[in-house]
Amino acid sequence: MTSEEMVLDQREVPVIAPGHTFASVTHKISAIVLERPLSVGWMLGFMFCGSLVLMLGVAIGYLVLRGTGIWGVNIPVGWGFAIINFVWWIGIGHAGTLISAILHLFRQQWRNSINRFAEAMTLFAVMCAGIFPLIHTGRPWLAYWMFPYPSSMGTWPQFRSPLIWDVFAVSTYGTISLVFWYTGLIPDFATLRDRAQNKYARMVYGLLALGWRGSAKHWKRYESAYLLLAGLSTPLVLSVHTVVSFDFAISIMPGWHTTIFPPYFVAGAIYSGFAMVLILAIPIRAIYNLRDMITERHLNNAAKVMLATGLIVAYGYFMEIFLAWYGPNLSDKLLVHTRFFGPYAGPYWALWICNIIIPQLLWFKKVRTSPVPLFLVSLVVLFGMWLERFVIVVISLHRDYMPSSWGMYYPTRWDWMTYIGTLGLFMSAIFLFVRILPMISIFEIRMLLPEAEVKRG
Amino acid sequence: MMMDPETKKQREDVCPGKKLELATVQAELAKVQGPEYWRSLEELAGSSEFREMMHREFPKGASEWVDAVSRRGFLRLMGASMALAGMTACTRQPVEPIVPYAKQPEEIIPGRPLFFATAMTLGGCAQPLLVESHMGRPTKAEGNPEHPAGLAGSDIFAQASLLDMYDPDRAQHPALLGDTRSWKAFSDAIRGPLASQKAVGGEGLRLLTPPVSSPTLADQLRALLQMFPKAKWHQYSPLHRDAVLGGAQMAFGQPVETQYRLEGADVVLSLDADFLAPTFPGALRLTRDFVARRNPDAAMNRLYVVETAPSPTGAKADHRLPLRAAEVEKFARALASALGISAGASTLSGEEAKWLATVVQELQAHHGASVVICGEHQPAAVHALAHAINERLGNAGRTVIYTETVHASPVDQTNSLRELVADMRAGKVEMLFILGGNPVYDAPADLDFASALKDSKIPVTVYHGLYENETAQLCPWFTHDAHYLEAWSDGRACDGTISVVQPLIAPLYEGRSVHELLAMMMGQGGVTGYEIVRDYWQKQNKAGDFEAAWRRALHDGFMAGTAYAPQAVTVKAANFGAAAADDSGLELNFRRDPCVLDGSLANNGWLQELPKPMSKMTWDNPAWIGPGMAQRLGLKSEDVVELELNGKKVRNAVWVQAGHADNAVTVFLGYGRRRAGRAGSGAGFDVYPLRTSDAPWRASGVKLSKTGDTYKLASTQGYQTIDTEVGAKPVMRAGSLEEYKQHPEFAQEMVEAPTPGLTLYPNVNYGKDPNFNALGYAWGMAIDQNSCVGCNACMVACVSENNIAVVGKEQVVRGRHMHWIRVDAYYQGDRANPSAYFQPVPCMQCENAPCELVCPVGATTHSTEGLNDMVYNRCIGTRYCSNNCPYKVRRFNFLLFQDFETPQLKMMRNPDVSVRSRGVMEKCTYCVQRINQARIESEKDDREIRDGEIQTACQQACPAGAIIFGNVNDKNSKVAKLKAQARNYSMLADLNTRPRTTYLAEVRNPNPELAG
Amino acid sequence: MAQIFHRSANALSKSSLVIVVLLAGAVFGGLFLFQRSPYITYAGVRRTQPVPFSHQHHVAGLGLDCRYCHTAVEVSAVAGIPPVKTCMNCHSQIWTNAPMLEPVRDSFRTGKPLIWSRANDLPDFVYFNHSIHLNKGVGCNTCHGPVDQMPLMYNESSLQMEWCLNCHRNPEQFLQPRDQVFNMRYRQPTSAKPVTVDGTAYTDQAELGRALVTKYHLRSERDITSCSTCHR
Amino acid sequence: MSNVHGLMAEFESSTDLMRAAEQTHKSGYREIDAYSPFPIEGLSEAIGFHNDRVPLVVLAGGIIGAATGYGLQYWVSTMAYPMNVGGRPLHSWPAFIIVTFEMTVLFGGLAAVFGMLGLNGLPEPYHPVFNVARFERASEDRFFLCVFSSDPKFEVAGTRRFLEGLKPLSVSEVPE
Repeated sequence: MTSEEMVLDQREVPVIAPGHTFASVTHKISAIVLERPLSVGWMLGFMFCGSLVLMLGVAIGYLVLRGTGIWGVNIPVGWGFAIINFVWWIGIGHAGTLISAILHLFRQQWRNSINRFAEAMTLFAVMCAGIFPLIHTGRPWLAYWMFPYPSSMGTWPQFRSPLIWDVFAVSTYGTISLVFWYTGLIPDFATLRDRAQNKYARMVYGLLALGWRGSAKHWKRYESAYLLLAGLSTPLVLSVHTVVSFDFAISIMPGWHTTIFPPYFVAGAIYSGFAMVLILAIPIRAIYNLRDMITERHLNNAAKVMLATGLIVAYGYFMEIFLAWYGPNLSDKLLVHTRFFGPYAGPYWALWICNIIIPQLLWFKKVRTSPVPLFLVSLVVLFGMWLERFVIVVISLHRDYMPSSWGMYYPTRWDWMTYIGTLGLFMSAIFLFVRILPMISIFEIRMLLPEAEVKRG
Repeated sequence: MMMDPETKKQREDVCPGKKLELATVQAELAKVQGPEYWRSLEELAGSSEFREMMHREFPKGASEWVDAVSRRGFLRLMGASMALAGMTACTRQPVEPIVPYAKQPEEIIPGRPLFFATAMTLGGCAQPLLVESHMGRPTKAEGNPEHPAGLAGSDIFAQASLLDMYDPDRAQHPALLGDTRSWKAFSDAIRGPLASQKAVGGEGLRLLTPPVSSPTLADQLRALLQMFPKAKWHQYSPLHRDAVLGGAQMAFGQPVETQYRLEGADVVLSLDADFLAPTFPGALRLTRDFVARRNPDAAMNRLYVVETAPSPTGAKADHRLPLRAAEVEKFARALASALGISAGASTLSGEEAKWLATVVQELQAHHGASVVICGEHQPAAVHALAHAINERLGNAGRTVIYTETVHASPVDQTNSLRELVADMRAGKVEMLFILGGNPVYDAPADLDFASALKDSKIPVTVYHGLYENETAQLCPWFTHDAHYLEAWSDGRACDGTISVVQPLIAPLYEGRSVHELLAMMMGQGGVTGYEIVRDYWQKQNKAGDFEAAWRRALHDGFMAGTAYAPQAVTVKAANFGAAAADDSGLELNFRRDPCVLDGSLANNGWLQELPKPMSKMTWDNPAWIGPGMAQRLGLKSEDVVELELNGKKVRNAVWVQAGHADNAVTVFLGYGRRRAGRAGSGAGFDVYPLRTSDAPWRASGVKLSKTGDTYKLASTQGYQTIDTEVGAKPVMRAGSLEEYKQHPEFAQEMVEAPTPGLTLYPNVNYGKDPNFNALGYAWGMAIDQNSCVGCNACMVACVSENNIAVVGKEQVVRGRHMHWIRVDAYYQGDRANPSAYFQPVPCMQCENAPCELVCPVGATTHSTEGLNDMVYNRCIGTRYCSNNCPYKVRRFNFLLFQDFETPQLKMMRNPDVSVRSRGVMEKCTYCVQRINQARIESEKDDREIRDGEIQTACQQACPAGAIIFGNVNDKNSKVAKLKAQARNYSMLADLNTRPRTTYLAEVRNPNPELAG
Repeated sequence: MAQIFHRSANALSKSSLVIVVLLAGAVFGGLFLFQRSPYITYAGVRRTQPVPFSHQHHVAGLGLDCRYCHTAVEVSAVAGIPPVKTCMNCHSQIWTNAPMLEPVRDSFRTGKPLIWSRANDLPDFVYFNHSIHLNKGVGCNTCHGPVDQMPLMYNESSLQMEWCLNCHRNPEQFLQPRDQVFNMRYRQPTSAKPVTVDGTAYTDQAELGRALVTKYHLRSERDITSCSTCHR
Repeated sequence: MSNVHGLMAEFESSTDLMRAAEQTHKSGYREIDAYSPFPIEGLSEAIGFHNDRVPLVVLAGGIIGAATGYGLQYWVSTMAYPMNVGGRPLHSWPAFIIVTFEMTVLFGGLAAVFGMLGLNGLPEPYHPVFNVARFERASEDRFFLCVFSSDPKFEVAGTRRFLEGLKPLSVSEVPE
């Protein structure tokens, strides 16, 4: 888009609606946590998601008792839903860090009003993702062998394995996201502490605030720490999905062994991440009527990011086909043929529709700025990105080098229960989050207000 | 195991009144709780009534319960929770007991196996074996290389016989009407009736046995018939060779056994004879001699095969002509006439005529150095013709020799049984002893043995066998037999050589051999099988030192020089009957199942789960039809059809088999067993109802109709053609002799392997190095595809050696079979008559192993001698290694596949190999337990391991010597020499995995006349 | 606004952070030690046996050779637990009616084996071969400890993998001359009591070990730390 | 006057606070601090606080992380239990880069957060400034400047006069 279009944007929709003061933003956001009564809708939603979490518990319990065989996995398709969902969830997480870290580095002010819950989303997504590598092992109770510790066997992890890289990448990513998020919360905890009427609420928020008092010196160190965290998180978030892509790229399987995976996994991650951000933002801003802080400008920008990353992903798909056609490797050609016409051609073409064709609607500003269509497109993209992982994991494995060993993969009800269970876990966490934490960073919103400016002379 | 209504109905009426209702079960279970609950549930699940109940209540999901594996699922739940409990206390082990002998047999050294020579009799032919025994438990059967019939290597039946021996479903005590009785009670019960029979000279006494090759048994039977002069001895086996004997009778006027000497045959023509399959008499010897002539660097023989249903022999053919069985006869007659034998006119169409012409020309060109082998499914006339042809070609006495029959007193078994049934119906039978076999299940449908047995109220009927099977059901008295590893006996190998069958273990359930039973009948109670057999031979060997001879026979496993001498016979027959009239009706062919034969082995899980050579089918016997016919009728594999022949109807699933003759159906015997045991009952479809005494192998005019149902089949090889949508894959490589002569490296150059320099890392040097590979061994394997005949012996040997679990049909359908070595069958070219290739695939033991790289916990790493080690106890089961294995040789324990509960199965296991539990990966180890054993022994006496000292289980079992293992660093080792050959290639060499297992490309020897 | 917290809260909150860190360390260390404790390894734990057989009495006291009972030890993977017959060789003559030995006599009479409880018990997935270890100069007491001082049997060592590796990585620390492997009194050489092999007297284990490593053709460290050496 | 912790002046806007802070510092007060509901560019400099040492801490953390990461992998793969894995060399450095990187980020990130908290002396739930009732709006919309009694120039009456000269909304004592 051209520069004056950008200017237009600025003029049309500001990052925050006019008329707000320090007090008003503070009151509005903290009120959601401190004053707003529990709504029936929230209750029902939370209970529903909670029951899904119970289902997840059952699925995992039975898995541990009975064994991996309750899933659809087999030889040759040794990985199924578990890894698909893992990659999918991790990918979703990426948007949060991107918004809070990368956009912070680029001094994109509009991120101030969405970074908080985007980061929350990251945490919860990583939490859901983290479940899968653990339970997909045949003997989950021994998964701690993947961590380096002085065992009485004198054995250690095998550091050439991408799975070990995953362990380090994901746990680092989880930890850093958590502290990053918490750091951002400290000043707001102070606000809640000072505004809470309930004694215990003040206690709890008081402890969480660590005694923050907004001292200038503290702010100084705080800001540089925050900046450095952003600086560290940026390469981190890029590395995480790169490492995840190594799970496949390092192998020698046709359709996995390819150098274009890292960039297009990262792009795909951000793609799905922003889709999730929008899926959360659009209802939230309506329900808690935050349209004045999460404005059309935000939707628009997020949509633009989706469009851009979506195109990178499309490029990736085209390259796969091109390389197979151009390269000498028979197995790659066969793989592409299988994707086009094989038993899983359905999911493959659905992938094209969801990830490439439909998102082209985002070229239209009308779509980018009107919540409902945008919400729907985001849903489609989210599903499409899940399909992408299905295509990568299942199609590549079910027909590899050995015609004699070709097979099929059919998920069982336990696969579905586990997957849907994590969706429930994710949503329950979100439900809790919006009730007990300020879902928009109050102090950063204050900085957006005109009176935040120090007038000279 | 979804059951078709047919079987279901029969099932319910075999045990009437013993129906179990769901309510009853619940009531039963309500009584107990906790672990008790699971145990009693387990017991219930074992009972056949329960299985029927499940099938009535939940026809579909029943399998979940009855399935050999998941049946123990609930117990396993408990087990798993224990495991978790254990985990909380880190890795604490329970205190284990250790139990020494009270008085230790002096020959036993704890921890060292002993080997005993014995023999297994199957289909009347004794196969000499060496059986390994650990602390008195037989754990592994091998061929006996010392045996004159050149029987190194063994077959799937010998290997799998071990599981039969330990089968927990075997009958464990005599029974009267299904209620346990003692042996004494039995002997008391028959004493009276026998006495009264004796009075009337055995007027009403009848014996029914399978064909007998045991001299001792034959002698006992003669003795019995002297004692009861009017008694009759009938023989029947559904796999009878009446036609073969009939042919000999027709040709020579006397029944003679035909033996083939393929080492001298330049041209081999098979008339529907699958002589490379272990079910063919003398197959081990034939295989060995045949492959000896397949070396492209020496004078290579040429194999022509005319057959109906694709067989391993057809797969090895240089030229294969698919014909309906009836047309095979026409072909034979045409061939005979072409050679100037008056065999009745018969004309062939263009393509076949050309084929015939070429064959005739070839045969004549190799006078005395060719052989025509006729399959036992062909009628007597064709066998007679084959004899005539061989004589005319001067093969008789050279490549074809005739000997006395192996069977003691050969009879036309169909007639023999017919007479018995007639007598039964006529009420002449007062006492019937059925010694083995299973006539109620497998007798010709038209004789209707079952009803004959039910209707004719025979006062005393006794069934003597290993299992309480269908026949036992209808015989009031049941006595349980002893397995050959439990009892003394003897038998003749296919060349006539006598082997002594000596037991390795006392009968697990006090079963008694048929020898002991006969002795009991003759009032010689208390005499042991050992005494019976020994006394017989002592009588035979009056001259000379018997004791020494006997000891020697026991040690060697056979009596030297007892092989039959060739007989000089000449064809007397002038006419060979008239050519069968052409009929265009749909032809129905009966074949024994390649794994469970006539059904007698149906409860052997190893055989059930063993992929059949051509279809790679497990646990089932779908009907084969050709691709052309499938297209015409719009049938595809897994469709269920109804076969109707003279009024009888049978349902069966369809398998479209490439290369099957058109307008013909082939069904396989041995399935749809109703009382086989946990593994066998309910598996597959019973086709015996269609099989009549006049058409035992080939029937015409069968009606085939689609039912619209489908039936899940468990084939382990989903995709059987080597040509994929985008061209042939470089996995399996073969060429013609001509190609090879002009361009020996054709196989290697099919795919370009990257030069070592291309990779970032230097290759590890596995040479002798005091700081790395101190002894300088580098283990490797070479597999000669030219030799492999796809007999699967290696697979079962591997299962037996490495304690590999049986997973059941449900799991095989999901692609979770556990075989460490598999034999892939690939088809190439026209589906109507493709060329087929076998390729055994164990672990490639890659030097740059992709699996090792991706294991997060280092559970699979490389040994200094180049083995791709797999450490089960370190594995956490990410399955990444399997995903990254381009050869897909890794197997994963998706559930608790191993049976840790059944004591018999625990006794059976090889103590030198870990039994893998749930959630760990496993794979071929090159039998590392054997390598370590040999290395330790060699180190103790300070020498190098000799070439050939270590044999992997698959190598040892292979009758064709196709698998060679050894030290590739030793340039003089057999394996190194093979790898140095031009034909040697690595599978998927382009991936630079540097496999230690390599292949010698298959070279076929087509006739230029027919090429193209 | 009034203070929510008391002054002391500062000290508390700061120290609590430190405490959390210390606790984590303590838990980790605890597990480390627990896994190696006799509770897990049974090291030094005497087993109760059907007959209180004393190695001390029979070996140190009567001077029986290990091989008198453990007959298979030089030829087989397992050393072999003696059949009751072996006991009766002597005990049909002496202590013929000691009540303590009743189970032995009973077993001999009935042929019902005695059921001992295993003292040195490796996991089932470990394949240890006695004969080759003896052959390479690993003495009984190297692993089993001073059996001749054990009234009731117990396992001297943890028998954990790291313990095995300790020797498989540097065998020279433990090797002894072949003719000494059954000598329970054998002690490693000192300048006071040197050990002589092929005429050379060695005064310290390191030298002796190195000499024996060559003499007995021990395979390389990499060889005998390969997985398939012990696991199949 | 030991029972007074300092004097606190409350301001309307960031601009006022900034000006006040600059004047207070100019007029020689050193033991002072300014409080605002959001970070204000240049405020800390205004009260004479220039160098936060957070970046140094992070650098140290990162270096330690990198060393630990690579060191661990090198030691494990070549010394602790050298194993031939897929024919790769024991020290296959390209494979070790990723974990090294992750450890760098992990240690660096944690150093940033805990370094910041440590240097700020947090957690510190109790602080005298909280005794001032109006201070609760410091986390909302008010701006405060505090002169501590520890300042040599501090003297209740004088300092109060000085602060009132800065036109605050109010000046209040901060009791110990």
